[in-house]
Amino acid sequence: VSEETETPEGRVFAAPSARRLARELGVDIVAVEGTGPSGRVTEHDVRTAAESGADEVEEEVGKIQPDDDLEIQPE
Amino acid sequence: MVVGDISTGTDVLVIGAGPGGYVAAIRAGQLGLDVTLVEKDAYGGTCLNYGCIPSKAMITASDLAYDANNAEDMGIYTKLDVNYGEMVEWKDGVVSQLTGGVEKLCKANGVSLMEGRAEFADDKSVRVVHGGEGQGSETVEFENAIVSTGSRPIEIPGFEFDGEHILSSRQALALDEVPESIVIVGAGYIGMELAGVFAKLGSDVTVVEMLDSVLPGYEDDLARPVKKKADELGIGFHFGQAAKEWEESGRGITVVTEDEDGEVSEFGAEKALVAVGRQPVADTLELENAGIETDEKGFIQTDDRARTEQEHIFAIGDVAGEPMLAHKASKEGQVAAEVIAGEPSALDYQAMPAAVFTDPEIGTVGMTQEEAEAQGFEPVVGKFPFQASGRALTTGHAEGFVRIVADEPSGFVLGAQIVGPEASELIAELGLAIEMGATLEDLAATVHTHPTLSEAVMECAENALGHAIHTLNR
Amino acid sequence: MVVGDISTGTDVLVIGAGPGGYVAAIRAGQLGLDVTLVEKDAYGGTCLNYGCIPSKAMITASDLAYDANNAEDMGIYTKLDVNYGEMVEWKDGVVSQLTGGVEKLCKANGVSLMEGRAEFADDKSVRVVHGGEGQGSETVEFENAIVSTGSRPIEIPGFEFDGEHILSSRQALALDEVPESIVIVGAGYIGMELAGVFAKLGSDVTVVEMLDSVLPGYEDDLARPVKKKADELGIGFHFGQAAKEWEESGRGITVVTEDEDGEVSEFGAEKALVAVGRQPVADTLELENAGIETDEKGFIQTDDRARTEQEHIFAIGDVAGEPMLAHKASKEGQVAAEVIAGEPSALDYQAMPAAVFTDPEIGTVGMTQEEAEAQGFEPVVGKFPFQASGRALTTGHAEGFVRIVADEPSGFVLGAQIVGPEASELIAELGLAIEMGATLEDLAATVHTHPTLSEAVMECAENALGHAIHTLNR
Ligand SMILES: Cc1cc2nc3c(=O)[nH]c(=O)nc-3n(C[C@H](O)[C@H](O)[C@H](O)COP(=O)(O)OP(=O)(O)OC[C@H]3O[C@@H](n4cnc5c(N)ncnc54)[C@H](O)[C@@H]3O)c2cc1C
Ligand SMILES: Cc1cc2nc3c(=O)[nH]c(=O)nc-3n(C[C@H](O)[C@H](O)[C@H](O)COP(=O)(O)OP(=O)(O)OC[C@H]3O[C@@H](n4cnc5c(N)ncnc54)[C@H](O)[C@@H]3O)c2cc1C
Repeated sequence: VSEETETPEGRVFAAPSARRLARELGVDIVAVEGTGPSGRVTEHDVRTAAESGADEVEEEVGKIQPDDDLEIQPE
Repeated sequence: MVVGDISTGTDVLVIGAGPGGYVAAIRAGQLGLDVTLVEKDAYGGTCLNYGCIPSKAMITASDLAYDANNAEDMGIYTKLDVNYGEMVEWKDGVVSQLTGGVEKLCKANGVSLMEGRAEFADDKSVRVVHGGEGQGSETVEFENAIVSTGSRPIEIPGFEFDGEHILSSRQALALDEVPESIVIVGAGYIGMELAGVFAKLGSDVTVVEMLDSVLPGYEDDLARPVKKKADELGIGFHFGQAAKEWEESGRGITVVTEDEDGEVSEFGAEKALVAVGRQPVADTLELENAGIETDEKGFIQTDDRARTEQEHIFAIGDVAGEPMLAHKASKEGQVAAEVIAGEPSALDYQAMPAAVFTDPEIGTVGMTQEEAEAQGFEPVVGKFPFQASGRALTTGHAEGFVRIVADEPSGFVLGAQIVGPEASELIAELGLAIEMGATLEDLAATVHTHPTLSEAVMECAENALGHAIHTLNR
Repeated sequence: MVVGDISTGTDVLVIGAGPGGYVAAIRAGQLGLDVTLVEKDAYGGTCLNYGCIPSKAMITASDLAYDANNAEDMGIYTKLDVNYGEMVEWKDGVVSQLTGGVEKLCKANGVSLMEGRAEFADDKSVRVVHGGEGQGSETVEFENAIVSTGSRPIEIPGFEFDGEHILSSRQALALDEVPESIVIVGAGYIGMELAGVFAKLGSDVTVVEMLDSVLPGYEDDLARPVKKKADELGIGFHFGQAAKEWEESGRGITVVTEDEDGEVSEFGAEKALVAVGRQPVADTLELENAGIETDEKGFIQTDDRARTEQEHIFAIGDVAGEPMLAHKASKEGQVAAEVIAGEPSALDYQAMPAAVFTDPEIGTVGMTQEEAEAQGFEPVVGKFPFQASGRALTTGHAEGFVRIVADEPSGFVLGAQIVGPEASELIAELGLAIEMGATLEDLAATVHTHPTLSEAVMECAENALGHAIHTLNR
């Protein structure tokens, strides 16, 4: 089924590994188009989104160091 | 043990060694951080010492005694003699094996252990007050702190825990003898789990509950088999009753309750157990010195990385809010440690499972049908009764059912509720299904071993799809 | 019942009502096909009547008796009296509840049931010979046929099953009394499961096995805890012994075996159970009339849609080859029915789980490390001992471990082996992981309820990744 299904409340269906990869690459997974069954977001989708340069998020959590004094607001 | 006020420093200071704190400390150690874990009482916290582990040990032991004593239909006739003191000793052995393990694992992962009670001096240091008179205190400076001080049982005014007449769950799990009779105030999961233990070991158990059913918060049809079995065990229930006061009477006590019309009832028993919920342990931490506030319920507020309003101070586990569950504490502990180490971790799980170890057990994960509707999904629901499970029948425990809630258009599994044998274990597969974004079809197409209870999960998914084999379809 | 030779027709003819055949029939009925199911003996086949279900029922019952009788460490003292006849009656009750259910489900799904023995007349019809003298036979024409005639136990020459001295597993499960002593020929899963039942109920059990270990085919370290427990139960083992002959002696028998050097041994007991494997029931079907050949072992060969060389004739379950397991039969049955109905189904599962219900249990799914290497993967292996599981310790059953095999570069889970408490249930989550293409990280990141055995699965994945919390990492 490749038809797009609307999921309420921005819920993304993606494996934990894909969600983590998205954070690592600074990709907002909510905006990634899923190509898996029923529109599931795969790691491949996340990488594609990262390469296309879209969906950059300001907050690169992957790079926070314990002693960084940069201000990060809890969302 | 250090005497006098000396000062040390650490990358990561963890306060409290429960399943939140010790897991955070171990994980931080694994990530190469310099970690200090401060605990004022016992490694393993509430969970290992006074909660999850002791209660589950007593549940298994009392189940075994009860099941063997009630297996005439299987041709098993027993003359049973239970020595409760020895059962408690066995339980204590299990606990000390596990808490000893926690201590060893901390050390093996390079965690420095410190005994004492920590309170914040400011947002960069704590004072650790060592136990025992004249043991002094010490200041520990930290780069990051993880607050994991857990929770304590709520006391009803007038029902202060005295360990003799009025018991906390911790005290109830450490008795030398089965009380002849006991009034349990509160029909939540802790009250119901212990009601089962005592009833199965021969106690005369009465449960009084302010709300109108057992296990408030769980759906009615999940609670029903638990209530039914409890009735069979002879447990007496009185709903809509608020405990007001108690007095000694003869060899025991009388508990006085009041319903919403002010009608008063009295319940006599040898002892009373009060299990009406737990509250966060944040008030003794002098959090204000660190610039952290608690919410109106006393919980520390955190974001999706377990950070408090001070971004180098984290809070995890019971002190950081509902659900107050050990595995939620551990998960938050792992994430806090990883975030401190600079990893891209977050609390982004889709579902937090929960289990109640009553007879039968309950296991839940993700959304109920109602929640799915409220969130705008179009839920389809499958159900499979354990009466139709070959494996369940061969174990003599075939009450209850598996229910799966999925989104109809996409097929994605959103939640599951199980009441029945091994519900606490069966829920694991459904947790993975939800995390993976599995569909009903994925569950139905996965071959499940015969004869197992886990087949019920598969058949339940098939039922939602309209083609279960071993039950009629909706 | 029909007398004389009359002729009927059906879309789908299913031969044999075991877990292969009845599932195929129900599924075909659900898909709107006109289905006839022929069974010569008992609905539910070997599995429900003489195999999976009765053995598991006897295992649970004997476990309960044994566990209660050996729980002094928990403070439980029992004087136990087991009435084996009543245990068997209880087991029979479970069986008839389930077989009755199968009959009802077939009817509810529109399946026509026919009693009798089918044999092929040609590739479009079978003769169904009705049981009992003078009951005649009938010809049934079919568009499609599904052969699900199962398997029978292999007889060792000279050891014909007489139900008195030399027993098949079926006969052993239907005895009126526990034999005082029994020689079990064959240490495969059926032999070992029943050895446990008899030993726990007080029999003096001796196992003789031609190969050199228990549970041949399973990895050594999986079989080891089973052997260890069997030793504790007092079961005697003699490996490298081939059963040659037997004779009556006194109130029992003597079984004579020979090792590979021709050295002879003798084992005396009241009875002997021979469980040396099973062979397909294809030889009585006159398959040649339908133009179908069997392979050298007697199995019917099929493709990935369960089709034989005649594409409108399907074969499923034990008669269609290894592994001879009920859930494999059911899966093939579903696929056969769906293919007949024109659905795009295929036997495309990634992994077929298997369980052994010994003490402790074994559960396996997917590849072993060796298999993964042989297939060109670069396996990484995680392991987690149940000794480190809080839940396992609280149940008093903490032997064994969980092992997960994954592909190191990609992280994909390839297989898992579990020996320990509830291994048969725990393997389900890993089966789903394999089908979903889950990685070690996915398993590790999924929150698992505390305290449960399923946490061991999560920790095992973490161990493979080098960061388990409750065990030291590789
Ligand atoms: C009877 C019972 C049964 C339960 N069963 C289950 C169950 O089956 N499953 C489940 O998931 N949960 C269960 N729970 C809940 C579970 O125990 C808690 O959710 C869990 O312990 C929370 O972990 P934690 O690390 O947040 O806090 P805790 O385990 O409470 O640990 C906090 C630790 O911090 C220490 N501490 C507090 N203040 C300080 C200080 N200032 N300085 C130093 N140390 C300090 C305390 O001594 C304690 O050791 C049960 C609870 C009870 C009471
Ligand atoms: C003691 C024991 C324990 C077992 N435990 C397990 C277990 O725990 N898990 C597991 O997965 N497997 C187990 N098995 C194996 C399992 O029973 C088989 O794999 C399963 O029954 C195969 O199903 P089937 O439908 O292929 O055949 P069967 O169940 O053998 O059914 C075949 C049916 O076909 C009928 N039949 C045969 N020929 C004809 C004919 N010509 N006309 C009409 N009817 C015919 C037979 O009467 C029978 O009812 C066990 C087996 C035994 C003996």
